Amino acid sequence: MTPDPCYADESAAIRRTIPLFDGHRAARGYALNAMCFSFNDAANRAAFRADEDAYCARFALTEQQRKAVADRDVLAMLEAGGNVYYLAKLAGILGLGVQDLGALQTGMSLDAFKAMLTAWAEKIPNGKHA
Amino acid sequence: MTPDPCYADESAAIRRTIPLFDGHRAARGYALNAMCFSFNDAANRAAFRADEDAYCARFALTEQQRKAVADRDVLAMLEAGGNVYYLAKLAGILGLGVQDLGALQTGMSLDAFKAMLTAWAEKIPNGKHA
Amino acid sequence: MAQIIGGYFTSHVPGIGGAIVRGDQDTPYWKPFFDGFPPIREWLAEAKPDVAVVFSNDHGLNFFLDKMPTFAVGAAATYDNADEGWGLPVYKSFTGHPALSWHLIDALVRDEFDITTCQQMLVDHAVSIPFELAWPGAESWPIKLIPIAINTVQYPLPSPKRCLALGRAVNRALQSWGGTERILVCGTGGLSHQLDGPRAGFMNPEYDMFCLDNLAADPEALTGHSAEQVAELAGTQGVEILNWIAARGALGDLPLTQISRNYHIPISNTAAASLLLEAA
Amino acid sequence: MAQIIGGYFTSHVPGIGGAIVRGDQDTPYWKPFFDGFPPIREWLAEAKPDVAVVFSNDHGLNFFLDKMPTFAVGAAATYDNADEGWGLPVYKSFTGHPALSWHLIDALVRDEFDITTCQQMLVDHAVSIPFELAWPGAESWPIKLIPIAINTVQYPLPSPKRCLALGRAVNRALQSWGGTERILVCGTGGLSHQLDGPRAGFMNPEYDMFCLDNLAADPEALTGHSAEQVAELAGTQGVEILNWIAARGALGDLPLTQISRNYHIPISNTAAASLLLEAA
Ligand SMILES: [Fe+3]
Ligand SMILES: [Fe+3]
Repeated sequence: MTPDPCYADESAAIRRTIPLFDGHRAARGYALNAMCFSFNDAANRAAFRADEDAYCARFALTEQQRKAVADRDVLAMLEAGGNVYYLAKLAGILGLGVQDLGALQTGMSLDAFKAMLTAWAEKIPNGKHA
Repeated sequence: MTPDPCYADESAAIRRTIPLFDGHRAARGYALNAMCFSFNDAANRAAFRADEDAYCARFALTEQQRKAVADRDVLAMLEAGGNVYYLAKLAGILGLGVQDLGALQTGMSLDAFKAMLTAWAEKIPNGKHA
Repeated sequence: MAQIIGGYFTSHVPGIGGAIVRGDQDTPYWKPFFDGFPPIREWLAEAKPDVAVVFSNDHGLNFFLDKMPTFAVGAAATYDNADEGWGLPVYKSFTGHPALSWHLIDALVRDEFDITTCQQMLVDHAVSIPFELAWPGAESWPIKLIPIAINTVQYPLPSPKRCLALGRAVNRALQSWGGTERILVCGTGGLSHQLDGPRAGFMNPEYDMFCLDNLAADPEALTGHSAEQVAELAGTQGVEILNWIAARGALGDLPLTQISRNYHIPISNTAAASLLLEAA
Repeated sequence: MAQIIGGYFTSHVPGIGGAIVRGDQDTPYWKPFFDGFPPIREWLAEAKPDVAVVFSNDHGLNFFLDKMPTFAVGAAATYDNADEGWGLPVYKSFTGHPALSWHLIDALVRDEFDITTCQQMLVDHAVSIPFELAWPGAESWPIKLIPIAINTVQYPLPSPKRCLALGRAVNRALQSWGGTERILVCGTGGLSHQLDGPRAGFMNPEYDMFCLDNLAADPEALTGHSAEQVAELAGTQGVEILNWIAARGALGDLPLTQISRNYHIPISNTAAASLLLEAA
């Protein structure tokens, strides 16, 4: 693919480094996100729980996506194009809250992750709580 | 409802006189148009044919819409908020093409309507066919 | 550098598809319309475009009134045609160009066009009939597709002025694309016609001539009307001229040579036209 | 004449809903956040708005990547909340204001905002939690809803500048509305937080203060960044500040008095805030 001038600037650099969910990722992750979007429906959540393999096959997950889901590997799901707004619905099935996700992704223990969250309060300028 | 300045101008006047499919009509016609949109699916067309009453009830057509459909009254369907892009799919079920629709709506015979269409050619400035 | 090679404009009336199925191209009724296409086909065979950016409107296949976008840009790898409910054959699928689509989408949003991005999108006769007219009976479409859908169904419609601006933003985006594709711009639909209501059967050859005479050299002339005024002039479905106006904008400021132009009344309920503009 | 009475801004983290279900409002963890709301509730009880224009973002309940609008405006008579997949209660339905919605839609398209019009639209926790915080336990919501959804999911996002412009166009439209409603503007989401990736748990109190300090008096200050820069500053979900910026624009140029402001870290993974600005 030829270089894309729209990506040849600061915005593009930020998209790559954070990374952000742009066209590259959205295209790559479509099947995985479509499956997760389906989990708004309780019947679909039950179907996934009942036969995870069959359910993933129904949405034609890529091999990379299927493995990431099987491994419960959140970073790999993101790398496979998953978007956290949709993945959160899968996390719900797996009984994982956003702090569990945070711990998994940062490699911290849940307690260490929670402590890190709390510690941000110390950075509030001039203790401006209001 | 209080007067709406957005409608108090020339565009508004045109919308009323032609009339055009704007919010007033789109809101009124939602159920009828939703039913017609469903006719993209052959199974739905068959279901309508098999039991028109039940199918219309499933889409919660208003009484006015149900009567217009039962009467095959195209002008009444439009008045009930139908949009011709969706109604065309219902017309297909009823075996009506756009020229049949034109004849029905103008009260002309099909032949007279076709002749009227052809007659527009006489208005081409300087016979500019290309 | 990618190159915009020209603009192909045509009516897309479903009846054209029926005529093709029946093999009616040379009948007295249809011949004057189909006669517009041999020069277009010859030019396309010579010019060999790689990708078409097609401005058209959905007719209730892909979009419904639950979510009706003003402008929608496709970003899919494949676009399927599908059953529209009244008997046209289902046409071959179209290959997309996701990388260029996303480039356009990025540039358009940066230029403050509030588009809807479609990673999945069915395209209807407004795309398939112009393709079938250009490449009749092709085994597969010889060109990739980027579809851009303009709302011509539910008012408020975008104004002719806004549609021209959209096209021009697409032109800027195409110019900044680093690929080597030969790009064809298409605008489909129209010209004057009205299917609904007591005015059904209305046409306006004078307004159509005004559009055909000015599109290439002075597209601004077409932007003096509101969308409602266009509906009054061109009929309720004649507003599909918005697709032509946007496509004209996407040709940018290059000098344009008219290779082919055809106008005929009636095709179905419609004043039908085709036009080919070569960009130098 | 319709009157814009003020702006109500709040975080909308789903965890807030969980805390309400469990009755945790007065626990040490949650109290500093919920303490922001008594003054807001008192002001609302006094000010009695009739309709709320709410800028928020969908979290994968109503919109998917098949058709992702940059800006979507609701035009429904009723908006339902629904199961989002991870256990929040389904909240009461919302009554719409279709006539005012269509007035906004007409005005926005005329002002060259290429919105997607939604006659059917589910609203998620980004609307229901701010309503539950404002009118806890109400038998039915005491106020009508016009939801405006901004894409904060899939890049390209609209820029802060474009979001402020959208809000200002909404303001102009509200000012030209002939009704007598008392209108509340809401912006929901944020402040800084990031749920995904190795930077999960990131917050930025300094940027949050910059936003809170400037939103009322100098909203232009928030438009110097691209959406990508906002994501860098505020975290990938902190870009929900776009909803606040658009809502600020919808307040227009009226003098604004800060009735209430609260900022607390952490709520769930988020730096949480609430803000009430009265328009004079
Ligand atoms: Fe058409
Ligand atoms: Fe959120």
